[in-house]
Amino acid sequence: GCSSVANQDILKVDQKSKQITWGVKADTRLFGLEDIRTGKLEGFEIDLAKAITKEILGPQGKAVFVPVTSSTRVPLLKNGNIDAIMATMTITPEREKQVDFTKSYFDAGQSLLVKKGSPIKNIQDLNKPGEVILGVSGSNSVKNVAKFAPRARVLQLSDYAQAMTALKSKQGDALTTDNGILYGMASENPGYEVVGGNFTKEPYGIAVNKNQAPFRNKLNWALNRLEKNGTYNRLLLKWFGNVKGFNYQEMKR
Amino acid sequence: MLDIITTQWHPLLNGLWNTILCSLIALVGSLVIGTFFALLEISKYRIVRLIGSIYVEVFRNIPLLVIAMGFFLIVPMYIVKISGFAAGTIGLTLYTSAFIAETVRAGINSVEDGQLEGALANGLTHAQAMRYIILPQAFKVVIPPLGNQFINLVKNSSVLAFVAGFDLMYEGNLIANDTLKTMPTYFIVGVLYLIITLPLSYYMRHLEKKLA
Amino acid sequence: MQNFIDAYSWINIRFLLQGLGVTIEISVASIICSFIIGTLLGIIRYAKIKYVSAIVGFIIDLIRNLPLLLIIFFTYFGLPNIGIKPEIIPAAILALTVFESSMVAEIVRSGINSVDYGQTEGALANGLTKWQALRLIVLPQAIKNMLPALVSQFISLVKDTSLATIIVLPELMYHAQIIYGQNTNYIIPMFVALAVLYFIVCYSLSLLARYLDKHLA
Amino acid sequence: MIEFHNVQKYYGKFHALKDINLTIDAGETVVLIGPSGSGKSSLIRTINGLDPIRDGKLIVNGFDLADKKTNVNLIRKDVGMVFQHFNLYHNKNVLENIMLAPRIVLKRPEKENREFAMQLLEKVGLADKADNMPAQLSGGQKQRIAIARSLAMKPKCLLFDEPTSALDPEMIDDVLNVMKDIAKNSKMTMLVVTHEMGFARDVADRVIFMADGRIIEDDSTEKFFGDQPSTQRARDFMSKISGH
Amino acid sequence: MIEFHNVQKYYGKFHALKDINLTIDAGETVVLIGPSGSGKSSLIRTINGLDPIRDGKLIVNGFDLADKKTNVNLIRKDVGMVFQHFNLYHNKNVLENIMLAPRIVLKRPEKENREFAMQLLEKVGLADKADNMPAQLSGGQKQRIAIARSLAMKPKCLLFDEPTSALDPEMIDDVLNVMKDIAKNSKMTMLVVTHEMGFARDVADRVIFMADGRIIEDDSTEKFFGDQPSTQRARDFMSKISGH
Ligand SMILES: Nc1ncnc2c1ncn2[C@@H]1O[C@H](COP(=O)(O)OP(=O)(O)OP(=O)(O)O)[C@@H](O)[C@H]1O
Ligand SMILES: Nc1ncnc2c1ncn2[C@@H]1O[C@H](COP(=O)(O)OP(=O)(O)OP(=O)(O)O)[C@@H](O)[C@H]1O
Ligand SMILES: [Mg+2]
Ligand SMILES: [Mg+2]
Repeated sequence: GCSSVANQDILKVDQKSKQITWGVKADTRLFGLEDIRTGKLEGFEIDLAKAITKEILGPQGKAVFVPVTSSTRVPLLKNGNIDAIMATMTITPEREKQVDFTKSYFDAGQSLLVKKGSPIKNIQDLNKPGEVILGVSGSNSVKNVAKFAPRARVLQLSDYAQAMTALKSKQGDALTTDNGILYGMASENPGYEVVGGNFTKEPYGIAVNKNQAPFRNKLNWALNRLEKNGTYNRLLLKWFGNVKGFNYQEMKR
Repeated sequence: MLDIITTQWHPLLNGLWNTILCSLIALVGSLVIGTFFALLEISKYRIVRLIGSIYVEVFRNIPLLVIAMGFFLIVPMYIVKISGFAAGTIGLTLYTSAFIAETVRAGINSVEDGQLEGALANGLTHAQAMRYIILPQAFKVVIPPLGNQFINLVKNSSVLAFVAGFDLMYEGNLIANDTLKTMPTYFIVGVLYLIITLPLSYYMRHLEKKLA
Repeated sequence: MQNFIDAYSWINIRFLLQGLGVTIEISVASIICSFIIGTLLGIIRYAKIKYVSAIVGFIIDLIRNLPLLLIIFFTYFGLPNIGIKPEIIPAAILALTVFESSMVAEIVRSGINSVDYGQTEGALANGLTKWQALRLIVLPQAIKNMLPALVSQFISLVKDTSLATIIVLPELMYHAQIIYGQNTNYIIPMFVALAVLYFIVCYSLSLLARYLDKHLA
Repeated sequence: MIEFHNVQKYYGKFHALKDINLTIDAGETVVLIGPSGSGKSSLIRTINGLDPIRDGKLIVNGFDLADKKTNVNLIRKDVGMVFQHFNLYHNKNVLENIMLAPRIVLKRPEKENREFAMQLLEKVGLADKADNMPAQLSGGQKQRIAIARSLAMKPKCLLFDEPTSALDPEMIDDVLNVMKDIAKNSKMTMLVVTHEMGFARDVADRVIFMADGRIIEDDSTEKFFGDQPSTQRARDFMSKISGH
Repeated sequence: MIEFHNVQKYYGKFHALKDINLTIDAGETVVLIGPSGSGKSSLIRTINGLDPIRDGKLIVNGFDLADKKTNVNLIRKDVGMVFQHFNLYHNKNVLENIMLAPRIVLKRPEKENREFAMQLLEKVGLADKADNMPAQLSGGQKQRIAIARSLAMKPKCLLFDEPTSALDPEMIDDVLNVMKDIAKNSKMTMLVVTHEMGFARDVADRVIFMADGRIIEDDSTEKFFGDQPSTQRARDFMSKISGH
């Protein structure tokens, strides 16, 4: 079926309704997290989505946020519940078969979190039978591990906190995901550190449905404008300026 | 849909196998533990009954996910390291055993008083009466509800997905996330669950009719 | 220890309780819907109406034998394929109702069967029709018989609402996840809180059932 | 009132009633006896359609039960039945047990319904139990309430299936007395399965003896008890049950 | 053999047995009668400790049942009981019903056990049913198996609680005949609750009448049936049950 979703020009629909519906994370620090006091979502992706919305629809444009998880974001997009996904979603060729991505809006890199004093210094150290790597299911980082450390065993858990706690329970030897998230967790857990640098590039992109070229082009156009007018760097500073160990200068555009 | 089967049959079969394995272990375990606590619950002694009912009420009234997570995250921190599969299976066993205890207890109560009295009057001790007369009859009554518990158990084994237990649901999640073909993947996963549970439930119905 | 103190700040507790509110709301709505629908389906199965009962029975069996997680998925992501696009809360209630109705239907069917057939015969011989006998004599007694099974089912339902986190239903489990999303150290305190809160709700439900059982003579 | 013409009844393959031919006239009181499993209950239950017949013709109160178009509810309105195990409605009190069917089936006005129910309770000697639940009554009391419940429909015919055999011996007379009263003082047609020979002698017009699904004897009471039954089968049976 | 001294029994607050004083000698056959709820079952069930007593002294076969240190299993080995509803083990066939307790409790060798069981089956006339399950038997057959099961323990005393009142009338004699045989041809002590007055007249040494938890009469059989019972209560009761 899905006639309504496939045949509509989302851009036109959104311009008419003066709102864009974004699928975003609600449980990921720095990117998209619900503020318990206010019930509002906040984070780098939230701010960026708001800015893009205004850029496209003008000052009255409204960004509507729908919390998604790694497993729900694509079905929701396909069903038309959301217009676009901005939820720490890495651009991969596999995913590009199902959805269209904008250019990258954040160049994360994948890294490792281990207990301080662990013999593991980089991803090669994990490429042995018996080593166990923890990750979050649905994330691209666990797929990368299969490439870089094919001999290790990977355990995928539902969220970062579970993965972090599993690391503390010694259910695994290292936790892997995108460095921004890892630095956040390292700062909460002084006994743990990020090691091995970035062994992959994880460009995050905004995902839209196939056949929505006008919408995707408009998103790219808005992103470029925000990079040029300094809004992008301002948001980067706001969210990542104080994260220990995170080199925000490198990420500036 | 076909391409999922042709390309992903290996993880699917692996998941199916782990689901079956977990279910069988948990079935045997929860049957033994459940019967034990059912016997505690009908003991003469108040304190023993209390222990039995605390166990049952605690495990009956907490979500399985929380129990399994407890075994996966907390137990290794303080006691012993166990794999996700083991944590999930233990959690599932304890959770199900609470329900089985209730079922078995009801089964014992459903055996007419006359059977116990007949055995006692015949010279058997209470324990002998339980062993030779009451429990065999209770189990017969209990087979249909136990069958339903077992079906629930198979379905509940999907909790392994949350503790990296490599069961059917876990593999299904991974495939869905990898291929982004969510609905077809879960459709296949559903069919695989039905392959285990549907025959079971028809067999149980058949048994129920035969015993009635 | 410090983690527990920090995790149980009033703001977090209040947020958990909000989630609990949604859990209870969804549970109550689903219990009411599934009780009504399940009873109807159970009666249809019991009545052995040609074809209808068999078809209903087959659908019930199909649903009963699937993990609820999948049913939630199919409801929320599958229905839009046929043009129905439910919001999260109605979707959750719908999924729970579909699943629990089929469980309730089985309980109702065996509850009706557990009433001594003499009651039906007495009513028939007394001049009542089959349906009058069922409605006025058999069902009221069956409901009393099946109360324990129904309550366990509804306890399961309350616990099962937690599975709807998967579609980001803002219930208790999801709120706990949001809280420990702020700080990964809060996860264990949150799981302890979950255990306690679910226990309180579910155990109260079974106490209520025990009370009803005694006073519904 | 009731006519069996060559009626055959089966449970699956088991032939439970064989070539039954029997006519019971309005107002008659007939006692049906026979060993366990001989088909007494089966016969009585076909009369109000609780069990279907396979073959033959069965006319009750003008309706043909063998005809599938017959609405059996119309027959049941006029044919009451009293069971061995009473089958009172467990979920209704005594008064409601009696008033339910007249209210729903006959739409009898509430006031009249209640008055008649109380009258019947007087008649069976249990007016003080109107508000009790069935579980609070002794067996003999339950059975008397069950009779009152049947009478409340003002039936033309009453069927009794071993109404006293589940009762304690000292309660049997109370029930039999109520039944005798109905037999003697009303125009009711009564068909009674019982082993109470005193009752049969006292009020029956005819005694029917069944064995193996067949009617073996159908005698007037005088003949049955006076000259002894004519078949050896019935004489054996009578000698076995006499005294119990 | 059995001595009650001022025995009191309660169910919660309900005083079920009041001031019971009674002695039954070895080899005696005693029949216990009385209206429903008078405490007959309660009395008989205290004797093998199925129901506990509150007060008084109850000596059975030399053991004091009021004493908590008494092992009631030792008493039950020597005191058999036959119930109204038979209580055969549903999960065992006829032979196993009889052989189970001797094997487990008395450790009787298997061969001897089987031979004795078959002997008992002959005695009750059911040798051909050895391999049947209880559900395949009629009520009268079940009760005869239940008697054989009790006898297999070679008890000194047998208790019967209304052994024939759940039976179809034509099956009663078979059971009573087995009981009469035991009473007449063995040294067994028998206490029988029954309303079968023919049986009482025939084999009882004494008849005890109970009402409201008390023993009202305790007469020799000749006196009870010859002169009529001495109390009005018992006479009333006898007139009510005669004929049923
Ligand atoms: N529902 C049934 N299904 C199969 N066989 C049945 C059924 N009801 C009765 N029968 C069989 O039909 C025969 C006649 O049964 P019925 O109950 O009419 O006998 P009865 O004369 O009333 O005996 P009783 O004195 O024991 O009540 C018996 O052999 C019985 O086993
Ligand atoms: N388990 C029990 N709990 C409470 N009261 C009881 C219990 N068993 C018996 N009673 C009461 O004790 C009294 C005596 O009961 P019992 O069974 O001994 O009478 P009975 O003479 O054997 O009567 P029946 O002829 O009906 O068998 C009755 O009033 C009965 O209601
Ligand atoms: Mg009958
Ligand atoms: Mg008694």
